Amino acid sequence: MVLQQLSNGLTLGMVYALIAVGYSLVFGILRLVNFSHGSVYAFGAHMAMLFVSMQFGIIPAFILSIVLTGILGIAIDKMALAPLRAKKSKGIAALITTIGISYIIQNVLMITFGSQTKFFPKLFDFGSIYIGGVAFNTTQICISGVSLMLLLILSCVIRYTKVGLAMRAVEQNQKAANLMGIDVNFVVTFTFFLGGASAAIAGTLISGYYQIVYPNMGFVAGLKAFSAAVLGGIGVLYGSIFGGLVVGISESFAAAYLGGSYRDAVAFLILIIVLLIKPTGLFGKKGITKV
Amino acid sequence: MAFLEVKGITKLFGGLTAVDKVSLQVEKGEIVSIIGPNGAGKTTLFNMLTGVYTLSEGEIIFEGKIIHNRTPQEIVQAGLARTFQNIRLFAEMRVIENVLVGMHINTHYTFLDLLFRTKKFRSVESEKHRTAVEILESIGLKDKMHNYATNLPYGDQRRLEIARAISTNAKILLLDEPAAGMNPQESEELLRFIRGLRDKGYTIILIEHDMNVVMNISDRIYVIDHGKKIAEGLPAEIANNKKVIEAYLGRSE
Amino acid sequence: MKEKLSNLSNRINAFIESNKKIVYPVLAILILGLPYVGSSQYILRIIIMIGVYSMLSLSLGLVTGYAGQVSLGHAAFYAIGAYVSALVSISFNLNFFITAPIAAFIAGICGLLLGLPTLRLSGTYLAITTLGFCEVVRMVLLNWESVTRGPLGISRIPKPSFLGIELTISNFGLYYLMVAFLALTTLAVVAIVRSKMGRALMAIREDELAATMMGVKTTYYKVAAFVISAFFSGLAGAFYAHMIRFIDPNTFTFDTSIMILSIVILGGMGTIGGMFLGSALLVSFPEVLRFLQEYRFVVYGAVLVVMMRYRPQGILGGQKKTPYKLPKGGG
Amino acid sequence: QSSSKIKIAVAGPLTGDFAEYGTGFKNAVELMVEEWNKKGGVLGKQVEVVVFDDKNNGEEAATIAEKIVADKDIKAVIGHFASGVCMAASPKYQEAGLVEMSPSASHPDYTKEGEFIFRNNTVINVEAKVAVDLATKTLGKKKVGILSVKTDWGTKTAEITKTLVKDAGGEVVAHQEVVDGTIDFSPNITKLNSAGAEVVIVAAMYNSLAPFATQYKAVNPKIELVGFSNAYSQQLIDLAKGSAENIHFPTIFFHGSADPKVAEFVKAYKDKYGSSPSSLTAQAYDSAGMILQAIKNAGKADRTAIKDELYKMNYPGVTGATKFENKIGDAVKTFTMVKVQNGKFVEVK
Amino acid sequence: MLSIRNINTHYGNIHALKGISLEVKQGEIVTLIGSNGAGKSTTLGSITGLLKATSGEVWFKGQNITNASPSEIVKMGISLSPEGREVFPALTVEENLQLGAFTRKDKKGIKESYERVYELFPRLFERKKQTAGTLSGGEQQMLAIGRALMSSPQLLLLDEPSLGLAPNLVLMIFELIQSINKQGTTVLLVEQNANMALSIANRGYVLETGKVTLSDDAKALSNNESVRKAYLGHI
Ligand SMILES: Nc1ncnc2c1ncn2[C@@H]1O[C@H](COP(=O)(O)OP(=O)(O)OP(=O)(O)O)[C@@H](O)[C@H]1O
Ligand SMILES: Nc1ncnc2c1ncn2[C@@H]1O[C@H](COP(=O)(O)OP(=O)(O)OP(=O)(O)O)[C@@H](O)[C@H]1O
Ligand SMILES: [Mg+2]
Ligand SMILES: [Mg+2]
Repeated sequence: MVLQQLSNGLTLGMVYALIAVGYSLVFGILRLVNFSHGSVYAFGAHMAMLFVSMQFGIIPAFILSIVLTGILGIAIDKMALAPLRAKKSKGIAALITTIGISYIIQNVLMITFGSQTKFFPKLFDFGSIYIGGVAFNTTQICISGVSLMLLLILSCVIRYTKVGLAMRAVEQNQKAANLMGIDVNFVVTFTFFLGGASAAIAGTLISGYYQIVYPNMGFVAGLKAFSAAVLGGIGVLYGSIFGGLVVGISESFAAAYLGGSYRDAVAFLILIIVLLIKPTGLFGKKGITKV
Repeated sequence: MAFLEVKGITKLFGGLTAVDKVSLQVEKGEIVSIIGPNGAGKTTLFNMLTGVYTLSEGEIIFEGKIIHNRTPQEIVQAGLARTFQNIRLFAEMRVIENVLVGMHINTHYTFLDLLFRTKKFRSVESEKHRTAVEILESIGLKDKMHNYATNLPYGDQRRLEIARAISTNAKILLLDEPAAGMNPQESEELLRFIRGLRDKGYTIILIEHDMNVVMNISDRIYVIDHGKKIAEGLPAEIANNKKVIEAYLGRSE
Repeated sequence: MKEKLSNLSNRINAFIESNKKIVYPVLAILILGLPYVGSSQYILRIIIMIGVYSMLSLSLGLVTGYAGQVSLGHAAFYAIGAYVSALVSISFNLNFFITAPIAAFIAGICGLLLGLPTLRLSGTYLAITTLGFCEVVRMVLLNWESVTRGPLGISRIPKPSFLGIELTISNFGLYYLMVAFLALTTLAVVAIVRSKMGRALMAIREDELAATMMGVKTTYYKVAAFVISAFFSGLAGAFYAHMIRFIDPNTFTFDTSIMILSIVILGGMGTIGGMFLGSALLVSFPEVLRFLQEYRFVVYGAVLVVMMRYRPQGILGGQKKTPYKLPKGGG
Repeated sequence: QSSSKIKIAVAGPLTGDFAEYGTGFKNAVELMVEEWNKKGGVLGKQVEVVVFDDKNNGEEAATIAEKIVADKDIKAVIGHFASGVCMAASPKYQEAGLVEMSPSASHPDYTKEGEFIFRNNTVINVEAKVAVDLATKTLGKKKVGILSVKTDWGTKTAEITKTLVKDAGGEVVAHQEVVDGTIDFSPNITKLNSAGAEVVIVAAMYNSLAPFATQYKAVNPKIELVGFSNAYSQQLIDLAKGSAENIHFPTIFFHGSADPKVAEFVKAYKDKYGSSPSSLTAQAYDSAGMILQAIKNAGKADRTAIKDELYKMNYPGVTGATKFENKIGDAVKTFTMVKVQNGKFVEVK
Repeated sequence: MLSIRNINTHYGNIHALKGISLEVKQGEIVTLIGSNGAGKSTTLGSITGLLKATSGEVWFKGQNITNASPSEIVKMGISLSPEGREVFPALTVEENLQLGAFTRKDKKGIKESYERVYELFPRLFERKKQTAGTLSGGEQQMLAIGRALMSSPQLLLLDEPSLGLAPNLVLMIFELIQSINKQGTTVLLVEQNANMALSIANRGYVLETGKVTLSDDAKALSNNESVRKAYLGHI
């Protein structure tokens, strides 16, 4: 049973990790906690559901939703956040903006799709695999696989490509990035596209796993994923995966051994304890400020 | 024993020895300059004196008491205040408020005083404000006291840093390149101002690359290169020191 | 347009400054006379809620607006105050005017418990920790059934009574109680920010290291701000509990924390007036926007976005054009 | 008192996470009022429905309660949704003397606020008894697991169910609690399953029961599930598909009931709103019916008279016969037992 | 080559540039002098597009670049070593330099530029892998100048390049400016060290509170009595 709980926790952790990567990505570049990420994730899931119900087939629906959600990410930036950047306003103003946006997205979803929980078809199901008496759902394995792949691709983009270098430069110092001839707005747009797309991937996979969608699905998942991202050291992509796993596994064990109503508290308690020991998360680096 | 006695202090950053067994003495009322090539370890030395960095080795004694194991706050209390090479003002605060923060440690009233606006509170506050305005006047920023620090031009920001350091009532001021970004005319004014400070009884340790300032103002000069002290002496001696010319001054103007 | 607006606010400020002797008494009479000028109980309740949120945002403003420490979990202290006062008054049959200070005090202690260990953190890390703390508090309220009655919540909390008179909205008692609490909070916060403590907090917000180098005991001040802030939030919570008379763990959620933070930022970080204005706007908007029906919160969200876009520093925030006010005899 | 209009207020979440329930309330009440109005209204006057959104938030509920009681034309309120929200508003209604009839409040203390406070919802211990019978007698299982949401209703229900299971000779092998909104039940399922539960009584709404059923049956297809009336919703079958098969329920409202009123209601509702009503929606429909009937019986649209009439009434509605006993606003209900079979709800004999 | 026509620039309500016009011709070294807050940095900011002039025009090589974005302007061949260094603190020295060459595609040319910068500033070579944020002030200044050189610009804007540098390096920087100018780079130089700036410049402009008050030959300026008094010091 312990092993089974571990496997439960791993899957849940991968779910969080998948969402957390989006938080980390945008934070990593803009130092902005994007509170609309959870609702963007819900948006992605709803789009996939919509296209599936329009008989597009699962894969095209998936791709359409990724593109559309990516575009939503861009739209959020262009309409609401870019003007703030142009005014060189403090990050906290942008935080409130993203909260406002999440209100808008979530309520629009509710008005168009209704607030009730809706069915989402299973994405890939090849039954369960039993290893030593522990059941591994193939969907779980696929989720983990996709998360890892996504992470790998993103890490490579950031580490080895010119766009990636530009992204890191924008993160460090936007003014100087401008002076280097980097099109800062493009870099930010690109980042938001990636953030949106990754949210859509997460939303679709997770909806396929639980087979349900609802407008508010991004709220709790978003908070947990956010704390997973912070736990791993926000801005550090592999940290998000690790943070997601820690949160997922601790939740799973807490639910099993302390009771389901403690699971959320335990996840946050672990987060707090980790931060008290290591104030920048597990893999976060301290900001460098030489006096 | 000297007013400030620095004995063989060392700072390591990983494999790099940024400051290597440096010793100095500063007497009360002196202006002592520290010069040396870029990256020699001057700012690091200041950081150790003011408690930003812990020492890897050595000790710092001020007025006969060991201070290198104290917190930065305790060191300011003891009487060492500084300015920063990379200006660090309280950007979204007014000029006068920056100075008032500098006075924080010698603004004495209790929480209850401030909560109930007692007579003591009011008299201390107005006295501190008066002093703040005086300090700003002396450094030529009185007209700008209502401005926000971030809106000041670079040179004024430097001045404000000095004003803020003075306002702590420190006995020793550590000024890290105060004349950077000033034109000769302005640095000359600054020079006069610093002299004035000494005359008022302050002891000053100065890091500066502007040789006009350094040579004209210093009582003594220490030269550091690659973390090590390579020379010390009177301005005239330093100006003619071969090692110093080679490592730092370059061909003379 | 914007220029005009800020000029207007400057002129208003200047007017208030120069006519202090008249403006303040007039304002006081207006506030005290308000219930008698025919406002309905509905309006009165909204105004009282604006008062509650003003207390909350004033206190968070100390931590976030002045000291620059973003907290996403301020509802925790609100909840603690509400629960403590409700439980103490029910279990020991004590009057609200005894339980409310106890509640505020205990909330303050919780602020200390949270503040002490977490102040090593900064920025996002601190924000998420406060969020986590708030969730943990909620889980404790939900699970510690023997004390908090868990999901059943606490019902039939006694109304505050003063000299044997029960204070309600209809006899204006709750309104005046609110005015008194809010006045208390405002005076305390104003006293704090216009002192060396306020300046120390701002210095921490602007540059913690530089503040340290000026001798400011940063940890002490941050913790103190947390404690004071928790104290007044707890007081607001106690008031709310005895007004609404039923509380459960769902009363105090992340949404509440976000609301308080939004008020602080929208009103203008580091301002006092902004907290009142922000509360008035954000509390009344959902009511004003009622006619939009299900589009209500779409528009609410849009309002937040638009306000931030045109005034990212908050309505009253940002640099002021009025000269710094020197105290009498200073300078 | 002889004002020209008769208004009935509906207060519930029309925005926010629980909007589906508030919308259901609104639809049901409007349908009922429309039917009366077609027949000439009540006391010869047309009835008007006024809708108030509370976002399922107690603070807002208390505020709109002020607005509602101030409108003298409003004769009664149907709503609010969650118990906590109802209870934040009920002191106001009681104080002002206006009937608050919640179709959904489940908190044991809710009606204790005063005699103007009613609910047309099942009472926990009666319903739990039926659920336990379903599990232990109808399904004949002795090893019972319980899953409950950590809300006032879920916690109370689980507590009562536990003792009832023992009384019925069964054994509670495991009890798992989850917070509202949980969608991942794997740790709970692992626990219940390894405790050897043969049947799980699930005190949760459809949106938890459906994923729970799906996830459980993926692990153990033989598990039997018993739900409660507030999970009785077409959505359950839509979401859980095959996994919904053979879930048993007690319910006070049943689509397939032999009662022609029910068939009529279901048809009218479907025609008008395009979806089939859930149990809670039906309860809102009857709540409106009771209020209107009370006005008619009183012969005057008077707030206090409505309350008095409600206590005298025995209302035959689509959720069965309802009456309020001993001046307590708790509806006394009779239950039907249903189960899912071939994708449809059918009655259990 | 560069021509600024009557530009006005504001910071909110603060009117920082009040109708500035100036001209930089191909192959020149032009210097801007003026006291604190005169608007020198603001002028450079307005040229590079970091600040938007509220009125007036900026032309570069026959093109109106007033409304071009900073990145477009860099691509056209203008590069700035800004006031306050503005290095990328968490990136290494090498990555900072790499970013300097962001708009370039010629691998070989870039490599040469690296070598050149490292040759000029051996200290940077020693600290190739150190994160820029931990460099000393002067080292960061070297990096900022080196980084500006990496794009091999046609017009190089230098905002107080000597700030924080040791005297020997200051001499070197001025020699460097002359030598890259000889190799064809046009330079617009803002300096506090007006003496030296005028000694290597062809022409100079004097700025006072947002206005050009004097413009002349560098020699003439350094002999101008009021300039001597205000900016050159007596020491
Ligand atoms: N935190 C750190 N980590 C690694 N190296 C450091 C760190 N801080 C300083 N250094 C290195 O230590 C050396 C000394 O730096 P310091 O800032 O003291 O120089 P400085 O003498 O003040 O130079 P300048 O005149 O340019 O300001 C430099 O080479 C710098 O790169
Ligand atoms: N961000 C800003 N906000 C408001 N005012 C500013 C800002 N930056 C500069 N100013 C103002 O604009 C004017 C010109 O400043 P600028 O920085 O261009 O001067 P400068 O000539 O470069 O001075 P320095 O020699 O000190 O660098 C000054 O009056 C300054 O106060
Ligand atoms: Mg230095
Ligand atoms: Mg400048």
